[in-house]
Order: sequence, then structure tokens, then C-alpha cells
Amino acid sequence: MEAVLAVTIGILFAAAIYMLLRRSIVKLVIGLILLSNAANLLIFVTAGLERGAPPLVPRGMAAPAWAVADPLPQALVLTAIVISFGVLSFAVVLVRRAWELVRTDDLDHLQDTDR
Amino acid sequence: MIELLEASLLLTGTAFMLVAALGVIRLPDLLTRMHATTKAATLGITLIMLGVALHFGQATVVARALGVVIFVMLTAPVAAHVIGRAGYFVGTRLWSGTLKDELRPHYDPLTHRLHSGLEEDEEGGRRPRGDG
Amino acid sequence: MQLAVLAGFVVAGLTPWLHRVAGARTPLLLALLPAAIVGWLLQHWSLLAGGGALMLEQAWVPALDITLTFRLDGLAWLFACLIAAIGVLVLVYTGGYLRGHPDLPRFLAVLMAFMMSMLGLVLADNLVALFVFWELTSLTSYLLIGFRHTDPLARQAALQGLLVTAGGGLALLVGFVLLAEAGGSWSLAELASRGEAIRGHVLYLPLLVAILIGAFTKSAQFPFHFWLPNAMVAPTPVSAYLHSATMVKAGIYLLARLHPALSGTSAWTLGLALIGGVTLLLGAVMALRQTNLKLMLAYSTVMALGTMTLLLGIGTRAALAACLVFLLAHAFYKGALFLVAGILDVMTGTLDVTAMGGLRRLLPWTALTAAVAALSLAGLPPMLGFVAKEALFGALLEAGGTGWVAVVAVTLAAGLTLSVAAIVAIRPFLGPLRDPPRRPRGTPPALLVGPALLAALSLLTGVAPGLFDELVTVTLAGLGASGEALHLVPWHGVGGPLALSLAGLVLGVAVFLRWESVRARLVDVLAPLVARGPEVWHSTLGWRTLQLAHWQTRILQNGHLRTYLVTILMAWLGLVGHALLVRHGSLSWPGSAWQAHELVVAALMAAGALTACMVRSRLAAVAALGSMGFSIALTFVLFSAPDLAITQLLVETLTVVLLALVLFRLPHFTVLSTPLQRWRDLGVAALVGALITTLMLAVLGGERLPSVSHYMVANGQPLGHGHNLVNVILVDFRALDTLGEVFVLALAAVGVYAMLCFRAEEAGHG
Amino acid sequence: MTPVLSICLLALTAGLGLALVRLVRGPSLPDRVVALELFSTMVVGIIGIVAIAAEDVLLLDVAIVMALMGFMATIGFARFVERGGQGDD
Amino acid sequence: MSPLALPVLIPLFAGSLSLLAWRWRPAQRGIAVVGTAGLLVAALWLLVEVERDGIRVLQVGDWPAPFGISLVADLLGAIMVVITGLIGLAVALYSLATTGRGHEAFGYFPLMHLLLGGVAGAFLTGDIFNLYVWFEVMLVASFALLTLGSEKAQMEGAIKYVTLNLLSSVTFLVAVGLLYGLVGTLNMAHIAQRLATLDSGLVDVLALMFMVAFGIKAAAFPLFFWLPASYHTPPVAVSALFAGLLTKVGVYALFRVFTLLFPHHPGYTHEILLWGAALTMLTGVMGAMVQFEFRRILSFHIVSQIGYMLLGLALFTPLAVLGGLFYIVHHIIVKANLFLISGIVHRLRGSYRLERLGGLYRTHPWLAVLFLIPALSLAGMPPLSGFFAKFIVIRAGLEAGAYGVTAVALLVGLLTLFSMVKIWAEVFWKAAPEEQDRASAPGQGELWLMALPAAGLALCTLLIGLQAGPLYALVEASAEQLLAPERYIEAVLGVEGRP
Amino acid sequence: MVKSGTLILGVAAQLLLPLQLMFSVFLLLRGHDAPGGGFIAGLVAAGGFALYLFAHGRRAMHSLLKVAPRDLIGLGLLLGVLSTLPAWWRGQPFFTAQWWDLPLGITLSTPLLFDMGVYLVVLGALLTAITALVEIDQADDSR
Amino acid sequence: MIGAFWNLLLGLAWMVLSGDFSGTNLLAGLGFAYLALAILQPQVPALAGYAQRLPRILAFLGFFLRQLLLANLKVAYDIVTPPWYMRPGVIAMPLAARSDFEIALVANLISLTPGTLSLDVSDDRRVLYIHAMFLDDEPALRRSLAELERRTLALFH
Ligand code: NA
Ligand code: NA
Repeated sequence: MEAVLAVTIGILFAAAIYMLLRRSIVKLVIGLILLSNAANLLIFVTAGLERGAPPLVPRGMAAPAWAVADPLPQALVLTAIVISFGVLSFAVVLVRRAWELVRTDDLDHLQDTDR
Repeated sequence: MIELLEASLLLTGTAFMLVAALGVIRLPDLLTRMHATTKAATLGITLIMLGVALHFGQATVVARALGVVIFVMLTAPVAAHVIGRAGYFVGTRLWSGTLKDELRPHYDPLTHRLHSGLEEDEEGGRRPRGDG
Repeated sequence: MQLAVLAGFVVAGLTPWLHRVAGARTPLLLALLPAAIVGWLLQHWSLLAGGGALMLEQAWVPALDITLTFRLDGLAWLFACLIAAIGVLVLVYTGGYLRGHPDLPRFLAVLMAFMMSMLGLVLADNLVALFVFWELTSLTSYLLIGFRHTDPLARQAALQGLLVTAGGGLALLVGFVLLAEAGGSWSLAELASRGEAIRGHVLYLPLLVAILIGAFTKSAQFPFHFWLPNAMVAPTPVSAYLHSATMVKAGIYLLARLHPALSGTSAWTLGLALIGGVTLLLGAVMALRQTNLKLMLAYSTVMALGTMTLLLGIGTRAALAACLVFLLAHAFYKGALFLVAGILDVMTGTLDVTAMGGLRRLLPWTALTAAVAALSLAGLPPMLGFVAKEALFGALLEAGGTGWVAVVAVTLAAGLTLSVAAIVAIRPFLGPLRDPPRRPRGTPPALLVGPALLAALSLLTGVAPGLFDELVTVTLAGLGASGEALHLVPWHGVGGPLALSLAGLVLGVAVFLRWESVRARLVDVLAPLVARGPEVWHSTLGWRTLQLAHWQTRILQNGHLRTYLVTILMAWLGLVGHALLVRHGSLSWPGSAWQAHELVVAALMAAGALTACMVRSRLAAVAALGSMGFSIALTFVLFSAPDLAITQLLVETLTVVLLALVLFRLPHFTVLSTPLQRWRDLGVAALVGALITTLMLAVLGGERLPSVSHYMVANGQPLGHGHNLVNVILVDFRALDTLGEVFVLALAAVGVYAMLCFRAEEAGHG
Repeated sequence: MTPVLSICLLALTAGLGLALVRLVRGPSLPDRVVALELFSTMVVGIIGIVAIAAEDVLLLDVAIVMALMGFMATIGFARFVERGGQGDD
Repeated sequence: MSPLALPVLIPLFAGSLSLLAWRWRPAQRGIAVVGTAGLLVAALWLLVEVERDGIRVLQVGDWPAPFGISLVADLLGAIMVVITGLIGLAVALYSLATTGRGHEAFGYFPLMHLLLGGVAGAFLTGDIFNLYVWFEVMLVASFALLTLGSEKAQMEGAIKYVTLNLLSSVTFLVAVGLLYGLVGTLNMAHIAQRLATLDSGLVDVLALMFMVAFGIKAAAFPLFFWLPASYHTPPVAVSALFAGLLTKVGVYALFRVFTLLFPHHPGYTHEILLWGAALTMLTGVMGAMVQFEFRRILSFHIVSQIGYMLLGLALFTPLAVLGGLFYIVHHIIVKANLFLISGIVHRLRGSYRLERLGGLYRTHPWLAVLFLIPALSLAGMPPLSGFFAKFIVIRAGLEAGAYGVTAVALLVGLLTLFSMVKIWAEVFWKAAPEEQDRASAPGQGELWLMALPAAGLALCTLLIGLQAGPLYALVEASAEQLLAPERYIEAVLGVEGRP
Repeated sequence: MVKSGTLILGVAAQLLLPLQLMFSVFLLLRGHDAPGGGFIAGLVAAGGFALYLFAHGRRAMHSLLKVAPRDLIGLGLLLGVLSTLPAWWRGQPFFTAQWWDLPLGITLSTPLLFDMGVYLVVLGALLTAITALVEIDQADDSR
Repeated sequence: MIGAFWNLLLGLAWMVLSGDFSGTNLLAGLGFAYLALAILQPQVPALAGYAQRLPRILAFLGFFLRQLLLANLKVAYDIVTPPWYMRPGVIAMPLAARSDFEIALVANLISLTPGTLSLDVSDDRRVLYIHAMFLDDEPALRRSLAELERRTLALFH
């Protein structure tokens, strides 16, 4: 399944990049959201998959009696999800403000700061 | 016996869910589609959760399954109401086979006021009537 | 001595305050410092006369082999004396020249700093220390040349001088580093004794070239000479000081200093002689082309510098001796002449020789001074200039061989210089009185004392050149050309040198008499050459660089976010892809079981993502994103990550809420790019996706080390007191991550709040 | 995993696919939102089945959260539609 | 008590407090000064300890490495934290004078503290994922600061800044994910240990992933675009903070990763870095040449100077690494200072555009001196800090036989001088233009408050130049540590090197 | 624009908010032993308040919440930072978990305090952002 | 009434969710629920006084579930068979319910009942507009809707 998901993640990345390369700011944001989702999933999958064994210690036991899914990447992905959520909320609002000030959705009109 | 019951619950639930999905594809307009999603899906969830409760047979699981059902039943109609209302008011087209619409005449798109049609009751005593 | 130099810098910094206290007496007070240094130097001469050298050890950055050690030997003494002594005169002169000028304090400060830098330069024993002072002279001279800073020409000339000398300085730095590597030491004294090793080193040629570039730029050798005449926009004291005894001589000093270590190879001889020869001819010819006094003097300085370089290149003992004498003579007469030019400038308001005449009646003392100094410049007896020229011709004749080319060149140059001297000394003063822009009255003594003293020195030492016997002998010994004591005499008698001098005299007189027409001819003939000369190379180079800079910046920083992205992505693809191809071998498909519904979920994920890309409606894209997020959550459920699934669901839901709130105000999707662009982007995107997949497969299919999480699984409950291992990791094992994470959230919220409400507040006011 | 569960999972995920089709086709934004709402509801059901398959009660917690919070997305969209953001969306 | 956690905790604590104080200006201003001064003191304390006792390690939560997160302070980390404190304090003081009420009322100071906290965390963490987290803290704080004020130009710049930096973050995250999949650990010392035993070409692949991720942060060629697009847009104190610290965190990360984790194939990885360094130097300086806006010139020069630092790392000899480190320290101080000074100029004349400036040499000679020191230092003029920085790198380059790239470095030095002199001539020497931007006359106290930090930093530049010995010794020891990663590993994992 | 916040939604929000709040506390407290934790709990609570906000408007939500959401952020951050310190007091590296058994079988611990800090921050951050957005939206409408 | 209802419901929910059926846990749950409601109290006028009406509630639940199942089958049948049997339309239903809570409850229950979907309440709260799928027998539909409302309101009176 890892291999299948690897391909899926590749598609997610491709989609994200394609959206990032559009001229519309809104599409840019959608690209960013896709991108961070893809990255989070990548960590999860690359660390290895386990079916039906959440990393929870049963009541009354000191450790799971069977092999459980690796909790560490899960914690990492959780942190990464939260972080990207914060960052993306910011980005989304930024785009809104930028549009309000510049009144264009076309990134090609946003060149003043480089020239 | 229990296993059979569980299996049939799960399968029926699944079937209702599928019907909902099918309905969403097939039904002709927004409001009719919403009938499918709100009801069939709620019923599907209820049945599946009953199956789940039956499968584990523990009080905690029953409680959880019940929780799921209650929560879905609490939220699904609200969501349906909100989106259905919004969709209706911004002018989503109704299916051509729609018989009547008693709402439209009572809605003022400028002020967004929704009258009951009973306001004149005090004076004239007309019942609300609409003709789609 | 280090203390004296450092004190000089401190004094320089304090000059503005000093000026507030001492007012017009400030220059005189400041002159006390160089005067004291001269005294100190004179006091130590006896030590050097015995053949010794004074080492003043001082550490700086020992780990980098950088010391502030000063070494006083003959050469250093000679230069230090010139710098300090002429410094005194220039300071005194400045007091008169810039009297009441609002920028006088700053000028004095920089002049002092410059003086101290020069002193440091000639005294430093360490290559890096020398370089430090070298660059400081470039810098301070930049400030001096740009003294009239509101004048664009002054700024431009200052910039040109700085770029040329600092650019050369960088070459010099390379040369020094290589030299230190080749010679195994950063000490000049030690390097002087390791000439053999250095000349045999594989780095010799590069280091020589680098050092020569440094020296040539500083000493205004062809093809770097042009900055010097342009620098004449500086106030006259600056010109007098920088171009007679100090700044431009730094290159000569350096060549002399490194003579023991580097000379003796054909590369050295050829390089110096060739460049020196070209420069001296060029200086002489160009001088005649001018009508501006200072410019004529400037080009004659170029000529003199070329001469000294030529002599250093020849490198025989006689040549070195001639070089030293020439150096002294030049310092005296050129200092005097520049200062005279300054007087004329102040008194008449012009520097154009063709506009002056008959001034001897109004400025008799100035005229006398000019005449004496010009005699020395012309190389006529009984001046030191004559002694120097005799020595010069003597050395050239003695060298023999192909030296005859040099002989012809030098004779030619001597003749032209003589006519320059005549023009400078005769035209303004003799003949009928012309009306200059301003009518001069008597010269203030503060202005006259400097040039008069220098002119007098030219005469005195010309009559009695023996005064320098000991100095030259000792210095020559320091340059590795020791031998019996040298005797300088005012008159050599008739011989080859005198004949050449006479030839030069004839030529000079002839040119002087027909100067107007010669000049006109020269202007015509040289115009196309000048138009293609080094100065044009320099400006073209600068312009081209600027053009290149414009071009590359327009290409790279073009304001299009997507080209930035494509560039970065292509870089990433190129680097990582290359590494994967070159450094990583085969890929193996990580085989593991899958189930049908898992495949469907994966497909839904991809479909959601692709839908988000393809739909025409913004909100449909958001909804598609939502479905993708839910599919991801489902994946987390399927593969045993309930916490992640919950988090993903909630985050996805709230993201959708947020987007719906925000997108409301934003415009609809429009198709802005051309099909070609879309295909290109699709290509880039596909490549990125493919590479990511490949990377994942490579990691998944290769050798993998066990995770450290076994510890957390085993100890999460016993030590972390929690059954949810993910949560135990989040709040205990890796709580620091979580701490950072909540700060990210908080920051994002503050940022969003500020972004949105800052405006609201403004709107409230406006 | 028993065949029943497999069938249920496959059927439900296929149902998700159907919902996605409506989501793509629209035509109006409320239509898409309804599809998304169905999507999230079906996910709740799927999680129930997976909980059985994995024999893990705690997975139901995911379903509970989804049931309680999933409709927030719809509320958000509805707000968007109500405030006039309709048009082609 | 170990001071190791303090440089992280103090700013975070101060930021939280400041956030609670929100609209209570005096408290915010007080916390700003006390907090940054506290950071500086804690950092100095840490540096003293590290210098005395060697690499210091703190196992956060008392979990043994490599299972928890380790905070590690080697000399490099400690030095960087000290500089962070220094710049933080300078900017905090400066901000007291320049930050408008509006900015202060919308979280300026909390954001500043948290930015510093993120930077300090990045410098001190010994865990690769934790590094990512601190990067993000720093990044989001910078986003918020960059957009504070909501001006049009800020928004335009921020869109590029945010997008490209997010791309970097994702690259970093993906690299960490792949790395964890490969070696199963996150502790950098442990990763280093495990990578050394792993004979896989993937190691180099990952190295390049990290190179790109950090290269974007560091604004190296060809990944730098976000920087010139945005750094001139925010309030000037923010610019100074960014210019001093942010890209240097990327550079720091490159130094860390390419000395600790991926030092094994310098012939491949560091050769690529070398090319990157050369092109970074060139492209940055050329970009600066064509600018006529004070802060834009400075921004492009950040890029070019990054090249020198990378050059030090790329050459990978002890002297070169040392030079790179020296360069970082020097550059942070000088570049932050130049931005502060550009702010003073702006305060006096109301513009950053060179053609609208002029005449300051006559009216404000002290400012001219204040400008010359960092400007000439940046151009590498002796005897200022920049000279030694450049000298060491160039000497290292020549000794390593890398003549081409050294020539580039020299040329870039000259062009840098050209830029600085251009500013000097236009802003100070040139006569003031007839038409000037309106600027209210600043109060005396305000000017003092602006000049004080600038003068302090200029003094640092001077001192580093005149007394380069102590700093040299410090970075020399630091470079030694970097080039002997086994000491780092041993300090973190213990002598026997746990699993 | 249709007036938002209908009677039905309003009542639903009034009923759902306490349920969601309680559920969020529940998720927070048991997060250490089962799926949940401060972040998830905070999101649930924020969702509840957001629903209330949409249904009843900003003013009603503020009077319900009493404190500014922004202050919740500061409070949560402070709690998070402070929870790292008790360990120092006992001479252990910072962030070392401390567990105190209180009477009535209640266990208090720094990880729990920390998680509460996370909860507050998440709640505060989301509400800050959402209220700001809604506020601006309304300001725009009124112009 | 509503307050207590929710208080109890929340308390029980707490207990069952935590899976700990001890008395102290119930107490804790009630406590938390109380706190949550206390926060809410000023906002909701309906939170005042309540009585035990458990039997009626249970009877109502049975009625409701039966409706749910039967009508769902009807909709499902229409969906899976190609022709449309449905006769949809929007009708106005006069409300007997008066309080916000009652109106909302009725509306939501109507939404959950297959074939009907509450769209909105008129501004004067006297009419509920409903989208119905099967309007072939409108009077019967109106009757059953009224019955639903009556039974619902009976829960509270
Ligand atoms: Na968390
Ligand atoms: Na049908």
C-alpha cells in the first residue's frame, strides 16, 4: 500500500505545484494547502504503515502486547498539521488583504516590490 | 444469530448510505438531493452504529455509537436547513416537476424579509396560499 | 611609534572638537604631531646609519599571523621622513589655503588620518598590516579627492580613484596571501631574506602579477594612470601631498620594499621596465596636451612615477640609487609646484596657463619659488633634479643591452618635461601681464612658506647632494644592493649622461617655443587614442558591468512569482534528481499488500486534489479540498492513527470555514495563462510529483534503520503515565515541539488579527 | 476481515466516489456543499466499519468528532452563500 | 541550573507576557527592553559556560537522548544566540523610538519577542524536527511582522515571501520525513551516527534536499527571490531584525547540517555549495548595483554576503569554516546596523530613495560617520570587522587553491564598495535635492534612541576590527568543534553512544 | 445578501455549544489516555464558539466568552511556558513532567497543565482569527 | 425545563463517553454540564424550570424512528427506480409552537422526517416553510406534520 500511496502523494504534489504556478492568488493559496497536506501525508507514509493497531496502550497494561503503529511520526504529522494550519490561515488572510489593497487576482500585477 | 443481525444491520446501513449517494447523483435539484443526504445518510449511520454497538457489545461502545447517532441527528437537520435555505434564497433553480412554491411570494429579495402571509390575518383573515 | 600613529588617528577623530577650541590655529597645532615624528625619526637615524633596523614589536591578531609590528629601516625612514615633513608643510599651507572654510575641521581630520595611514604603510612589517594601511590611504584619499562633494565631478573623480586603487588593492591582497604562502611568512623582513624560495615557487608568477597590479594602480602606472589627473579636482594641498610624496609613491615604496624578495627575474624586469617606460612617455606627452596647471603637473607626476618604476625594473644598484634620488627630487619640486599652483589658483581664480602672464610683478616670491622648483623639474643644474637625472641616465647607460630603448624614451621624456617645466614656471610669470579672473595681491606667508622651503631644499640638496650619501647607501643596503658608500655630486662632468641631458634640453626648448602649435597638434593626434584609452576601457567596463547587472536582475528578480517558483523547483529537481541518478543506484518496488477500499480511498484523495485544480469555481475547489482532506483523514483511520484522523478532520473543517469566510471577498477564478504556459507548468508539476514518488519509493524500498520510538512505546505508560502514546509524545517526550507549535498558532492569529484590524482602525479614523 | 466488512467498505468508499462526482459537477455551490456534507457523513459510517474491522473501540472517537463537528463546513459554506458569494460558485 | 534553556524560554515568556499586556504600552515597552536584555545576558552566560566546559547538552523533559529532544549548545550555537540577543536588544531600543502607536497596538513587541525565541530555539536545538518547529515559529513571526501595517507594498512583498518560504518549509519537512523513514531517528547527533553507518546513495540525495530547503531560507542562488522582493517593505526596525537574523538561521542550518550530518562526500555536496556560493555572491551584488533605494540595495547585499558565508562552508577547510563563521557574526551586526541607519535617514528626510536624499554630510556629520563604519565594514575595508571576515575567507580560498571563486569574492568586494560609496555619495555628499519628501523634525530624544543602538553596533564593528583576536579565537574553536562532529555526538549521546 | 443566523440555527447553536464545550473538556482531560488532547479539544471548542458566532453574532459571543480571545492566547502561552518550570524548581531539566496526587484521587500533572495551555491557545487563536474576519466582513458591508 | 434536560443529558453523556459509570463520575459530568450551561444561561431565556417527562419522550422516540424508517424506504425506492414518482413543492405550515426552542425542535424533526425539509421560519415565527417530496396528498401530509408538531409540543407541556 505504501507504494500506491507514494504515487498518490506524487499526484498531490504535482497538483499542488501546478496550482502554485497559476497567476491567480486564490489558486496560489489552494496550491499551498495541497502542498502542506501532501507533505504531511508523505511523512506519515514514509515512516511505514500499520493496519488496525493504533498506538494506544490497553487499560491495565504497561505496553501494547502487539506491534502497534509507530507513534512518533504520528506525533510529528500532528505537529506539522497544526503548524501548517496556522501558517495557511495566515496565508489565506494575507491573500484577502492583498486583494483588498491591490484589487487584482493576477500575480503578474504584483511586481512593484521587485522593480 | 447476533452476527447475522450485525451483518444485516451493517449491510442495510451501507445500502442506505449508497442510496443517499445515488440520490445525490440522480435527483434533479438541490432540495430533493438534500432529502436524500439528510435522511438516508442519517438512517444509514444509525444502522451502522447499531451494528457496531452490537458487535462490541460493551456499554462504552454502545454509548459511543449512541453518541454518534445523536450527534448526527442533531447536526444533520441543522446543516440541511442552513444550506437548503441559503441555496433556496440565492435562487437555485427548482426541478421542473415541482408542484408549488408557497414561499417565493412571501419573500422580499430587497429587504430579505420573509413574511408569514398571516400578517393580514388581523385585518382580513386570509390563509397563506402559494401557487408555485 | 605605533602609539604615535594610533594617536594620530585619535587626534584626527578629535579634530572637529579641537577646531572648536583652537579655531584657526588648529592646523598649526596638528602639525606638531608630524613635526614630532620627524624629530623622532631624525633622532633614530644614527641607529640606522650603523646598518641596523629598529623593530617595534606589537601583536594584533596572532592567530592569523597579523602583527602591528613596525620596522624602521632606511627605506622606511626615507619615506616616513618625507611623509611627516611634507605633512607639516601641507598642514601649515592648508591653514592658509582653506582659512575660514566651513569644512576645514573635517578636511584636517581626514588629512591627518591619511598621513597616519601613509606612515603606517611605510612602517609596517606585516603584510596584512601594510595592506590595512594601504586600503586606508585609498579610503582617506577618496574622502580628500571628494572634498568638494556637492560637485558631481568631484564625486565622480573620487569614486574613480577609489575603485581603481581599491580594485588594485584586492589584487594586492591576493598577491600578499600568495606571497605569504610562497615565502612562508607574513613578515616583510623575513620575506626579504627568502627571495630564492619565493622566486622558485610555483606561485611566483601569479603573485607577482597580482602585486604589480596593486602597485601599479596605486602609482598610476599605465593603464591605470587616468585616475590621477582626474583626482586634481581635489583642493591643492591634497594634490600636493598625495601626488608628490605620499599616496602615489606608495606603489613605488611597495615595489622597492619587495625588491629583495621578488626582483631579479625576467618577469619582474620586463614587467616593470615595460610598464614604467610606457607610463613615463605617456605622462610626458599628455602633460603637454594640457593647459591646466594642475593637470600638467599631474601628468608630469605620472611621468615621474613611470621613471621610478622603470628604474626599479632595471634593478641594478645604480638604478636603485637613481630611483631614490629621483624620488627625493620629485617630492621636493613637485610638492613645491603643486603648492604654487594652489597659490595661483587662490590668487587669480584660474589654473589655465594660457590665461596667465606677467604675474612676477604681482607675486614676486611665488614666481621665484616656482622658478627654482621648475629648474629642478627641468633637471637643470644646480638643482637636485639635475643630480637625479644624471643618475638616471647613468644607470640606464650602465645597464646597456636593450636598455637603449629606455634611453631614447627617457631622453625624449626628459625633453618634454623640461618644456613642461618651462611652461609652468615661465608663462604665468613672465611676459606681459594678462588679466586673470581675479587680481592677486601679496601672497600670505602661510601659503608661501611650504613651497618656498621645498624649493629651497631642491636647490640646497642640488648644490650639496652629498647630504643624501649616507641615506641612499643605507637604504640601498636595505634593498639588498649593499656595496661601498655612494657619493652624490652636483656635477658629474662631461659624459654620456650630460650628452643625453643636453639632447633633452634642446628638445625641450624647441617644444617650449612652439608649444601652442605642438599642443594643438597633440590634441588632434591623441584625441582618437584618448577616446580609446584606458579611461574609456574603465568606464566601458563599468558601464558594461552595470548593463550586465541590469540584465541579470531583470531576468532573475523579474517580479513574477511563478518564475521564482519554477526556478527554485527546477533547481530542486536538478540537484535532487541528479543526486538520485548519480549517487543512488537501482530502485526496488516496495511490495506490500493492499485492499480494495484502500485503493479507492487513495484514488479519492488524488481525485480530490485534481478536482481542486481543474474546477472553474473557487468554492468548488475548496469543497474538493475538503473531500481530499476527509480522504486523508480516512487514510489515517485505516492506518491506525486516530489522533491524526481527528486532527485532520477538524483542521480540514475549520480550513473550509476560514476559506469560505475569506474567499467571499475575492474575485472569481479566471484563466490568465496561455495554453503553452499551462503545459510548461504541467510539465514542471509532473516532474516534481514523479521525483517525490521516486524518493519515497527509494526510501521505502531500501535499507531502513529501526525507529527510536520503541523506547516511547515501551515507556510511554510506565514513565509518561499515559495510554495514548501519541499524546504522551506530544506533551512529554517531545513537548518542546508542541510548545513551538502553539506559538506558531498564536503568532498566526496575532498576524491575522493585526492584518485585518489595523486597517479597520485606520478606517475608523479616516 | 470478513467479506461483509469488505463489501461494506468497498460500497461505502464507492459511495464517496459518487459524492465526489456530484461535488465536481455542481452545478451550484449548494449542490457541492450537499455532496461534501454527504461525504463527511459517509466517512462517519466508514469509520464505524473500520472500527469493527480493527477491533478497536477507540476509532469510534474519530466518528464522534466527525459527527459533532463535520457539519461546520456546511455552516461556513452556507454563510458564504447567504452573504452573496454565489455566482458561478 | 543550566542556562541552556533560558535563551529560548526568556523570549517566549516575554512574548507571552507582552501579548497579555497587549494595549498597555508602557508595559510592552518595558518588557521589550528587559526581555531582550535578559536574552543577551542569558546568552552570554551560556557562551561563557560553553567556552569553559565545552559542548553543553540539556535533555528536555529528562528523557535520555535520542528519545526526547536535546538542546545542545556548542560554540556555534552559543555565539549565534549571543548575536541574537545583541541584535534583539538593539532593535528593541530602536523600536522604542520608531514604532508607531498603531504597530505597538497590534502586537509588534510580542511578535518581536517570539521571533527572537524562534531564532534562539533554532540555534540551540539538537533535534532536526524541532529545528523545523523553531523555523516555523520564526517564520510565522516574520510573516506577521512583515505585514504589520498592511501597506500595499508589504502585502505584495509578503505574498512572495510567504509562498517561497512555505516552499522551503515543505522541502525541509519532506526531507525530515524521508530522513526519518531512512534512519528512524530525529536527534541530530544520532542521525549523524546512523548516517555514517548507512552506505546508501540516498544520504547524498537527502543532503541536497536539505541544501535546497535551507538554501531558500538563506537566500542563496538561485533560491533568493523572496528576499529582495520583501525586505524593504516592513517598518525599518523589522527590516533590521530580518536582515540581521533570518537568513543567517538558514546559513546556520547549512553549517550545522553539512558539518554534522553530511560531511562525508564533500567532493560532491560541498562542490555544489561552492558553485552556489559563487553565484550567490555575484548575483546579489549585481542586483544591488542597479538599485536606487536604500533598503533595496542593502537587501540585495544580504544575498551577496550570504555567498561569502557559504563559500566558507563549501571550501570546508578549517580556516574556511572559521572564516564563514566570522563572516556570519560580522555580517549580522553590520547589516542590521545599516538598516537601522537607513531608518534614521528616512526619519530625517522621509524617503529611502537615493534621488530624493542628499546633503546629510553637511547637516548630520555624526550620521555620516555612523554610516561609514558599517558600510565600509560591509565592503571589507580594513581595519573593520568585514575586512577580517573577508580576509580569512579569501585566504582560505587561495590556500585551498579555489582561485576562481576567490576571484569572484574579490570582485564582489569591489562591487560592494561601489554600492556603499554610491549610497554615501547620494545620501551624504550630494547636495539635498530641491524637492524633498516631507518629514516632521524628529525630537532630540527620539534621535538619541535611534542613534544609540546604531552607535553600539558600530562600536562592535570597530572593536571586532581593531581587536579581532578574541573573536577569532572563539570562532576558531567553534570551527574546530564543527569539523570534529564526533565531539558533538559524544556530548549528546554520551561516551559510549547509546543506540 | 441574506440575513444570516436564523432562528433554527440560533437554537441549534445554543444547544450544541454546551455539548461541544463539554465534549472538548472531555477530549482534553482524557487525551493522555485516548485519542484527544489539547489541540483537538481546542479545535472542538473553537468550532462550537464559531457556530455560536455565526448564529448569534459577535456581540453575543463576546458577552458569552467574557474575555477577549486574544487574552486566551496569552494566557495559554503563559500556562504552557510556566508548566515547564516546576521541574527546575526540583532540580531537573526543564519540561520534566511533574505528577502530583491530590486528594479525591485526582492527579494533577504538568503535562496536563501544558495541554490546557495548548487548549487555550488553540481556542484563543481560532476565535481571534474568526472574529476578526467576521468583524471586517461586517465593516465592509456597512461601507 | 430545557436547562435541566440538557443538564442531565450532558451529565449522562459525560458518563457514558468516559466509560466510567461510577457515581462520582456522574457527579463530575453533571458538574461540568452545569458549568457549561451556567455560561450559557444569560443567553437562553428558555433555560428555566423542567419536569420529568421521560415516558413521553420514549414514546415519541418510537414514533419518530418508525416514521424515519418507513419514509426513508419510500425515498430510496424512488431513487433507485428510474422514473420519478415524487411530486415536490414548498408549502407553508402554520406553527403552533411559540418558543424558539420549540420551533427549532419541530423544524429539525421535520427535516429528519423523510420527505420533508424545513427551509425557514417566517420573520414573525408563525409559519414554517417546508420542502416536501411527495405532495400528491397534500392534506394528509399537512395532517401528519401537525401530528408531529403536536406530539413534540406535548413533550414540554
Ligand atoms: Na498538540
Ligand atoms: Na424513482
